[in-house]
Amino acid sequence: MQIFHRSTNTLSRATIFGAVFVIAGLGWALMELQRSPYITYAGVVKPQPVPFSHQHHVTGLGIDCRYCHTSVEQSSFAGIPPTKTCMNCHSQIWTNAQMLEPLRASYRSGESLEWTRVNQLPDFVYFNHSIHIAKGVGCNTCHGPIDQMPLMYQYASLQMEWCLNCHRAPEKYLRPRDGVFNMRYQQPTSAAPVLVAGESYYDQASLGKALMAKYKVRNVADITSCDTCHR
Amino acid sequence: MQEAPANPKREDVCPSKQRELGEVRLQIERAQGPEFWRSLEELAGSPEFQQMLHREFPKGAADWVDEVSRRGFLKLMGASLALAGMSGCTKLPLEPIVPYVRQPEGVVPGRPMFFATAMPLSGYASPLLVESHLGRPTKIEGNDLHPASLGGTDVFAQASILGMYDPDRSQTITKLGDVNSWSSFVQEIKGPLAVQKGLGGAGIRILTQTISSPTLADQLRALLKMYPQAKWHVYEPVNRDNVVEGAKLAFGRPVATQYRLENADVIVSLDADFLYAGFPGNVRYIRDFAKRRNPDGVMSRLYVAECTPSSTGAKSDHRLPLRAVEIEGLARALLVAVTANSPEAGTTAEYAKFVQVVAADLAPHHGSSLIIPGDHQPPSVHALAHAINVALGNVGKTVVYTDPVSANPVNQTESLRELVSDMRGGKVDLLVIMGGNPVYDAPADLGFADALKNSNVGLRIHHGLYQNETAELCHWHVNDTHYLEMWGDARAYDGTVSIIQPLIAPLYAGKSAYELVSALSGVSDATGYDVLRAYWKGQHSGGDFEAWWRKALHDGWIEGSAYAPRTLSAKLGSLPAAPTSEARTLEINFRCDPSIYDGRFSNNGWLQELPKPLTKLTWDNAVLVGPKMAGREGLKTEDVVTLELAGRQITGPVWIQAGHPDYSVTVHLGYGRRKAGRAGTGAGFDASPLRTTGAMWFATGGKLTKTGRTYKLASTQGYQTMDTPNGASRPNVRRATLEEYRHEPKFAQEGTPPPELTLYPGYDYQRQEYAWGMAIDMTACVGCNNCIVACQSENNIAIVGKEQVVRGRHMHWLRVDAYYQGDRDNPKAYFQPVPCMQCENAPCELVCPVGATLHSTEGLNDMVYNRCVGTRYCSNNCPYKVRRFNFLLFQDWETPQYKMMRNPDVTVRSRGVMEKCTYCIQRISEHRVDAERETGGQIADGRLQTACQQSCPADAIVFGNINDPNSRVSKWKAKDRNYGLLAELNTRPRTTHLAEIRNPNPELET
Amino acid sequence: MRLYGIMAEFDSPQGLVEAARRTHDAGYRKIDAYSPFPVEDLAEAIGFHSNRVALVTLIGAIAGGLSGYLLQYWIATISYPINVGGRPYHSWPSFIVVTFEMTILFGGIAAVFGMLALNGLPMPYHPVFNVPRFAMASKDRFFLVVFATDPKYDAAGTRQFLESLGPRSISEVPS
Amino acid sequence: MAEQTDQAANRQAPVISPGYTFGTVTDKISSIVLTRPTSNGWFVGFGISFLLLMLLLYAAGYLFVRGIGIWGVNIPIGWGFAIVNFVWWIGIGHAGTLISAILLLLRQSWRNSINRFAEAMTLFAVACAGTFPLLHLGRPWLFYWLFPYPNTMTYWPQFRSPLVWDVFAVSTYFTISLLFWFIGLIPDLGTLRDRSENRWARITYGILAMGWRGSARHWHRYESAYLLLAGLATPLVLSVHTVVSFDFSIGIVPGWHTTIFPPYFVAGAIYSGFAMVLMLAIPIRKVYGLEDFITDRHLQNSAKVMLATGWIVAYGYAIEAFMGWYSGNSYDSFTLWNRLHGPYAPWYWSLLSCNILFPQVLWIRKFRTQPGLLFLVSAIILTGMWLERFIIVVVSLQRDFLTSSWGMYYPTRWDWATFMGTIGMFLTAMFLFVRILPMISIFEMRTLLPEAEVKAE
Repeated sequence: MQIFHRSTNTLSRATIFGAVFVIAGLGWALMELQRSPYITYAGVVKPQPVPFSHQHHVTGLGIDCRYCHTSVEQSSFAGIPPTKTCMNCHSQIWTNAQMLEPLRASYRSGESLEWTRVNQLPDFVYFNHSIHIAKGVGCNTCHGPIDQMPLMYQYASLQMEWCLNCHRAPEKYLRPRDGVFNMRYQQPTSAAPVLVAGESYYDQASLGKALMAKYKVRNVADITSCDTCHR
Repeated sequence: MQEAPANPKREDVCPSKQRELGEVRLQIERAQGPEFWRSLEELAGSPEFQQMLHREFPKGAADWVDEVSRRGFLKLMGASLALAGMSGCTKLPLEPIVPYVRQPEGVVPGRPMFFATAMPLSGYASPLLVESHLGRPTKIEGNDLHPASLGGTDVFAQASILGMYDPDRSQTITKLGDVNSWSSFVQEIKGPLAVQKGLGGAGIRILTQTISSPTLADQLRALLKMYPQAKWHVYEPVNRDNVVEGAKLAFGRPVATQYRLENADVIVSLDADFLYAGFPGNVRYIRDFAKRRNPDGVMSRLYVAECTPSSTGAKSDHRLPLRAVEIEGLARALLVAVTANSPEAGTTAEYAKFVQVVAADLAPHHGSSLIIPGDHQPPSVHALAHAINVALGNVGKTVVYTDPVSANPVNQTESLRELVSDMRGGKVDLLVIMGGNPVYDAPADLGFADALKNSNVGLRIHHGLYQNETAELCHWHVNDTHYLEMWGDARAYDGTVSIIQPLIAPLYAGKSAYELVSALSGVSDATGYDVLRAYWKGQHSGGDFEAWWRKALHDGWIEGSAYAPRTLSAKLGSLPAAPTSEARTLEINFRCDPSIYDGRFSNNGWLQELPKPLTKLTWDNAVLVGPKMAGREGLKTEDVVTLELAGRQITGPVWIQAGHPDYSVTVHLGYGRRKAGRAGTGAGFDASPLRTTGAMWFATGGKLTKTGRTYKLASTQGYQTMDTPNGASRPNVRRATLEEYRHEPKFAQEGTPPPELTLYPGYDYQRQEYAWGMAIDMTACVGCNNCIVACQSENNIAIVGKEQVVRGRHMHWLRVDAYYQGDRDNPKAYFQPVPCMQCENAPCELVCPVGATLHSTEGLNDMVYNRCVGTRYCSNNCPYKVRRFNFLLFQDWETPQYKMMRNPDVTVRSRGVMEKCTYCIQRISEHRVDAERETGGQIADGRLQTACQQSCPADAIVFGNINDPNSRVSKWKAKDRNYGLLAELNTRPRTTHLAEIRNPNPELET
Repeated sequence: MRLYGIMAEFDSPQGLVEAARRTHDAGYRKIDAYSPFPVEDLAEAIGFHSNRVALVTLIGAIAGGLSGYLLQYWIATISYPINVGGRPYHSWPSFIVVTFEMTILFGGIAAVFGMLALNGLPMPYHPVFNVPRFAMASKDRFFLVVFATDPKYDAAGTRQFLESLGPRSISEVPS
Repeated sequence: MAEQTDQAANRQAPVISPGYTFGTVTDKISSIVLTRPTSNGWFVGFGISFLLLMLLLYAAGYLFVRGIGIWGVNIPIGWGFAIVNFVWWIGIGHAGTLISAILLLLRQSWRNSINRFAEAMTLFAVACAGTFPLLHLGRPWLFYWLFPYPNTMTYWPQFRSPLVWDVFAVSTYFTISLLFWFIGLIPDLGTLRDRSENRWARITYGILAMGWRGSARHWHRYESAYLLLAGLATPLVLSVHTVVSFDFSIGIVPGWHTTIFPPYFVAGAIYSGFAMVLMLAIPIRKVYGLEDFITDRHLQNSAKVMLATGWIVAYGYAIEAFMGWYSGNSYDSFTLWNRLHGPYAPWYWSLLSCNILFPQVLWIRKFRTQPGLLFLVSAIILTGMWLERFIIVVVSLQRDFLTSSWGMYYPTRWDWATFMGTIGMFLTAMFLFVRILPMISIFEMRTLLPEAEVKAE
C-alpha cells in the first residue's frame, strides 16, 4: 500500500541537501563568532573610571607616548601613568572638572585608579614592548590610530593569527626607529620616500628588507618558534 | 644586575610597599575571614579544626582522589572554568589594571629588581640576593659577592620564600589566643617590667635561639645592663654544644673552626656531613671541595667514617660505616697512628686496616690534609680531631680557628637546664621566648613543657613566626617578621656581618626581634631600621657613613667584618676516658632532618616534598635501619616499629637504608608536629621524646620491637640501583676511578651513536646564533638538592601532597636520582641530576597529536601548555621520564599570598596539562631581549644562568650556547668525561653529564 | 484515469526471469522487475547493463587520497613549518596512514551515496506501491511491470501479452 | 582425522535448516521485531545494562570535574585502563566488518546469517572504544584540537603522531561500518515497512527504507556498491588495528617498539571479535529460537577462526619473547624478564593461559558444537585479550629505561567504573538493536534458500 504522499520524494531529497547546508552554515557561524569583536574586544570601548581621550592629548596637545608610557622602551610592559603624572598638569588645569574627580580623589587618598585593561593578552602569552620598539615596530602598527581615538579601544584582534601576520612577514610593517612613535608615519611611496641613514627608500619592500638587516631582526623561523611568545 | 636602592630608607627599599600591603591585607581579610579565629580553635585544639587543617591543601591532595567535599567541588568547577580560558577561542574576562599613585624612584614596571639580604639559620647567615617584582620578592639567589656564598645557596634559603608567604604564619598578636594589639602588649609588659626594675630583673628570663647578630646581641646586653639580675638563655635543638665543649677541651676556650677545603688533598670526616645544608659554611665548603675534585687537575681524596649515611658519605672515596659510638675509638686510633707515625700502632678493631691506610695517606699530606669532626660527636672527638689537625700541621692551612660566630656561645643544653630549674624554683616571673619551639623540641628529661605550664611563671611571652606548640603555653604571642620582611644583621660562618634588609613590608604587621627587645627596654616605637642603623653608625669609625652604609646594603655585607684567624695552642691529654661501647646493644641516632631541619620548616611544602638526598622520602621521617639488622629482625620497609630508650617510647615506620651500620638506627627530628600548619601538622612522627640532655645525638641501649602495623611512605624513587632484577646493569651514571679514567679517558662515551647514523637529514642548528645546551658534572655534584628547590621557585612548580607523591605524581622538573651500587651494607652511592634533556631528536615531540611540544630553532624542546590537551603520550615516550603532568588541580589558585609569590614571567600551569623543564626559557628570552635592545649583540657567556645552575653551590651545572666554541658549556662538552644519558637511543640530548670520577686508595680496594 | 503501467505477479525468481526475458525479447523496453532479493540475470533480462557506481567510487577514493596527502603536506611545510623531533618538514612516511584512511573514507561515502543517487533514492512515494499486492514484493512475490510510457505499450495488448507469460495475477498500476 | 569428522559435521550441519521458504524466513525474522511481545527477560537485561550506562555517565561527569587524577595513571605509567579498554573494544569491533566484508569477498555464504548483528556489534564496540581516547585527555573539552579545522591560531594537528592517525582511522572505520550496516539494512527495512501493522512503525521504517522497492536496476547497482564497499572495508579493517598498534610500535618504550605488532594486533582483534560474536550469538539464538538460522555450522566455523587467529597471536608472543632474547638489547630482554617474573607476572601467565592454553580445547569437535562450553571459552578469550592489552600498556611503561623512574600502577574504583560503564553502554545498544531491527539479514537469508537458484538455459 502507499504510505507516503508524492511530495515526500522532493521533501526527503530537500532535507538531505538541507542538512548539509545547515551544518556547513553552523561551522561558518562559529568561525565568525571566534573572530568577532564580541570575543576579541577589537574596536570595543571598555568602561573606564575617567573618560581619557588619547585624541585630545596626542593630537590636540601633542604629548609623546613616552610621557605617560614611560617604561615602553626598557620593559616588556609599557607602563600605565601613575596618578602623579596626570596631576603634573591637572593640578593646574581643569582643576575642578567633574570628570577628573576620581583622579584627584586618588591623588588625595593614595588609592590607585582602577582602569580597565584595554589591550589584554591571555596569561600564557608573553609580549615585550621594548624589543618591538627596538626593532622598528610602530606604536600604531598594533594599537591603531590612537591619535584619533576619543576613547581608547583595542585596535587589533590580538589573536595568534594576527600576531603571526607580522611575525611571518616583518618586512611589511617595519619602520625606522625614529618613526616608531610617530602617529602620522606613512609607509614609503615613490612620491614620499622614507630616509634611513642617508638613503631614501621608495617602497616598503625595499625599506623593510633594509631595516630587517639594520635592526638584526631574527628570521621568520626564529620568531615563529613557540617559545617566542609562550613559556 | 644588582640595583642599589636609590637611598636606603625603608620606602625605597621595598617600592610600592604601601599599596602592596593594603592590597594584600585586603586580600587576606577577604580570603581568610572565617579562618581568622584559627588561633582560638587551635587553643581549643578542636578535632574539627584538625580535620579542617587536613582537608586543606596540600595535605588535602590526599582526599582529592576519592572523597569530594562540596567546597572542593565548587572550587574545581571554578577551576575548570578557569582552564577553559586556556583554549583558543574563549572570551577573556575584563581585567583591571592598577597603576601607582606615585611611582617610586628606579622602579620600571615589568622589570625585576635585586636586593641583597641574608637569611639567619641557627645564627649563621646565608647571604642572599632576592629578586623582586613590583615590591614582591619572588626568587632567592645566593649573593655572588659574598665570600660565604659565591652565588650558591642551600635548600633552606631557597625555600624560605615560600615560608615568607606561608598563609599559616601567625598573623596577629594574641593574648590567651584572643586577637590583640602591639600597643596593649606594650602597656601590659610595663607593669611587670617596673616590678622587675626594683628586683634588678631577677625574675626576667630571655630564651633565644643562637644569635650572631651584633645589633641584637648589643640590644640584649644593654637590656641585661638595665636588669643586671636578668638572664639570657640560649637553646636550639640542633645546637653545636659539642663543638664548643670540644674547643674548650682542646684550647680551653670556645672557638669556631673553619675549614679551607680548597687546600685539602686528604680529607677525613669523622661523622661530619659537611656537604649538606645545616652544616655551617656548607655552601662555601661545597664550592671549595668541588674545586679540589677535578679529575683533570688536582683531585682530593675523601675518607668518611660515619653512622647515618649522608650525602658526604655518598661522595666519599672510602666510606666506613661505624656506629656513632665507635667513632671516638676510631679517632683515638687515628691520633695514635698519626702521632706515633707508625700506622701499625693503635688499634685492633675491625677498622684497623682503614686506620692504617688513612694514617699512611695523611702522613705525606702534612698541611694539606684535614680532619672534620661531626657536630653530633662528643666533645672528645672534636678535641681529638683538633689534635690530629695540629699534629698534621693543618692549622692555618686547611683549618682556621676564629672567635665563635654565636654572640653568646654557651652550652645551650645546660643553659636550658638552668632555665627549667629556675622556672621550677619559682625564680622566673617574666619569660620571653624569642623564636624557637622548646615545648616541642626541648630534651625530654627536662620536661620543659611541664615546667612552663605548671611552675607559675607570671608572664610568658612567645615571639615567633607561628602559633606553635610553645605559643600555645604562653600568655602572649607576638608574631615575628620573616627575615624577608625585616631589618637586621647576622654573621656568616666566617664571621662576615651580613645585612638583612626587607624585601616587603611585614605582611601581617609582625614585630622583629629587634623591635621586641627595644620594646622590652622601654622604647616601644623604635623600628628595626632605626635600631640597626644606630648600632652601625656607632660602630662605624671615620669616613662617610652614608656611603659606607649604602655599600654595605648594596653588597649585603660589611667589608672587613670577617673574623681574623686566631693562633692557639692545643693543650691535650685532658681527654675523658674512651667510652666503652657495648657492642651488642641498639644505638639510636638523632639527626636534624635534611629537609625540614629541626622542624622550623615543617610547614614549608617545598621542603616537605623535597626528596631527602638518599632515601628520596617526602612528607615523612622514618626509622632508618641497616640491611643487616633488618634481615636479623625480619623488618621490611614501611613496617611500623616501636623504639624504646630508658623507658620512653616512639613509634615510626622503618626505612631500610643501605649502608647503615648494624645495631644502630637513625631517626630524624622535626616531624610529628602538633601545631605546624596545613603542611606540617601530623606529618611523620616526633623523635624528641627519646632525646635527653645526656644523649642529644645518639644513645645506646635502645630497644626495637615490631608492632605488626605498616605505614605508607612516599618516596619519589622506587628503585634505587642501576642493577636490574634480571642481573643486568644499566650505565645511567658512568663512573670510573681516577686511575681507570687516566688510563681510558673516553670510557664514558662508549655506545654513543655517530651523528651520521640516521635516515633523516638532521636539522641544522649550526647556522643559528644560539644553540642552548647544558652539562652537569656528576663528580662535582654532592646531591644537595638546591637545584630542585631553585627550579620549583623559579618556575612556579606546584606541590602535590603525600598521597599524590605515593601515586608517583610529584611535579619536580628537575630530579636528583640517587643510586646505590655494590655491597648493600656499604654501597657506593651516586647522584645524578636529571632535568629535561632537550633532545634534538625528541621522542616526545614526535608523538604529540596537537603539536604542543615542538622544537625551537635554537634546539629547545618547547612545551606549550596552552596547546596541550593532555594525552600524556609524550611522557610515555620520554625515555628520561622528566615530563610532569597536572593530574589534578595541583596549583593553589586561591591563596592570595601564593599569587604574590609566583614568578610573573612563567605561566602558572593548571589541570590537565603536561609540563617540564624549559631551560628557564623566561630567562633566555629576557636576556636575549636585553642583549639585542641594549647592545644589539650576543648574550655574554655566563651572564645567562638557569635557576638550577645559579643556585648550585658546587658549580656542577653549566648552561650556555654550544654554537660558541669558547663558551664554558662547549668546553665542558668537549671533555672526555662528557656523555649523553641514554645516547644509544639517538635522542641527541642537549643536556649531557660528565662522568663521575672517584679517587679511591688502591690500598683499600678489594 | 491514467495508468502508470501493468504489473504481473510471479511466485518464483525463475518465473520472473523468464517472463522478463520474453517481455524484453518481445520488444518492450520501458519495463522493470521487482524481487525480494537480488536475482541473478534479472538485470540483463530486462536489458540493464551499464552501472556507473564503480566509477563514482573510484573518483571519490582518488579525491579523498589527494586531499588527505595535500592537507598534510600543506600543513607541515607551508602553513606552519616547524621542527618536530628533528624530522624534516615533509616527512612523507608519516603521512601515509592518513592519506590511506581518507582514500577509504571518501571512496566508501562515494559508493554509498553514489548508489543511492543513481537509484534515485530516497523515493518514499512510488506508483507501484499503489498496488496492494506489491507489498509482497518485499517478501516472497516477484513482479514485472511494463510502463505506460513504453512505445509498444497499449492497455489491452500488453495485458494480453503478460497473461501469456502465465503470471499468478495481473494488476494495473495507477499513477 | 579430527578434520575429517569436522567435514562430515559440516555436511550434516547446513547454513540454514531445510523446510524454509521465502515467506517463512521473512516472517520468522521480522516477527521478532514486529509481532513478538517484549519479554520480561529483555526488560531485566536492558535495565541492568542501562544502570551500568548511567554509571559510565557518573564516572565521566566526576572525571570532568576532578580531572584525570581520579584514575590510577601516573608518571611513568601515563596510560592505564583507558587505553587498555580502548584497544580491547576496538579489537572486538573488528569481527563485524571482517565477517561482512572479507567473508563476502571470500564467498562464505554462511556469513549471511550472522553478519547483521556482527556489524551492529562492531558499531557499538567502536562507539565504546571511541569514548576512551576522549575521556583520557587531561583537558577533554579540547578534543577537537585533534581535527584539522581552520582556527584563529593558524595551527594544526601534528600529523606525525600516531594519535592523529588513530583519530582518522577510527572515525573512518566507524563511518564506513555504519554505511555498510545501513545499506545492508535498506531492503530489510523495506520488508518491515510492508509487514508492520502499526502506522508509526510503518512510517518510521518507510522513511529509513527510503522507498526501496526491489527494482532489478536498484538491486544491480546495490550489489556492486555493496561489493565495492566490502572491497574498501577489507583493507580498512586490517588497517585500523594496524594503526592502533602504531600507537605503541612508533613509541620507543621497550615492549612497544616492535614490528610484530601490526599483524598480531589484527589477529588478536579478530580473535576477540569472534569471541564476542559467539558470546552474543549463542544466547540470542537460544532466546529467539534461531537455531535453524544460526546453526552449529556457524559456531564451528567461528570456533575454527578463533583457533587459527589464536595461533597467530601465540606466534606474536613467541616472536616478542624471541626478539627479547635474540636482539641482545638489554632493555628488551629485561622487558621480557619483567613480564615473566616482574610484579605483574601473574597477569602475564594468566594471559598466556587464557589466550593460548584454554582455547586449545577447540580442537575437539565436541567443544566446538557445545554452545555452553563455546560461550565459556569465548569469555576466557575476551578476558585474555584484555589482559594482553594490559600487559602491553602497563607493564611496558612500568619499567622502562631509567631504573630511577620505575613505578607501579594501581587502578582506582573510577577506572573500573568507567570500564564497566562502557560494557553497559554496549549491551544497552545491543538490547535496543535486537528489539527494533532485524538481527539477521532477511534478504540475504532468502538467497540461501534452494528456490533462490535461477537455472539459466
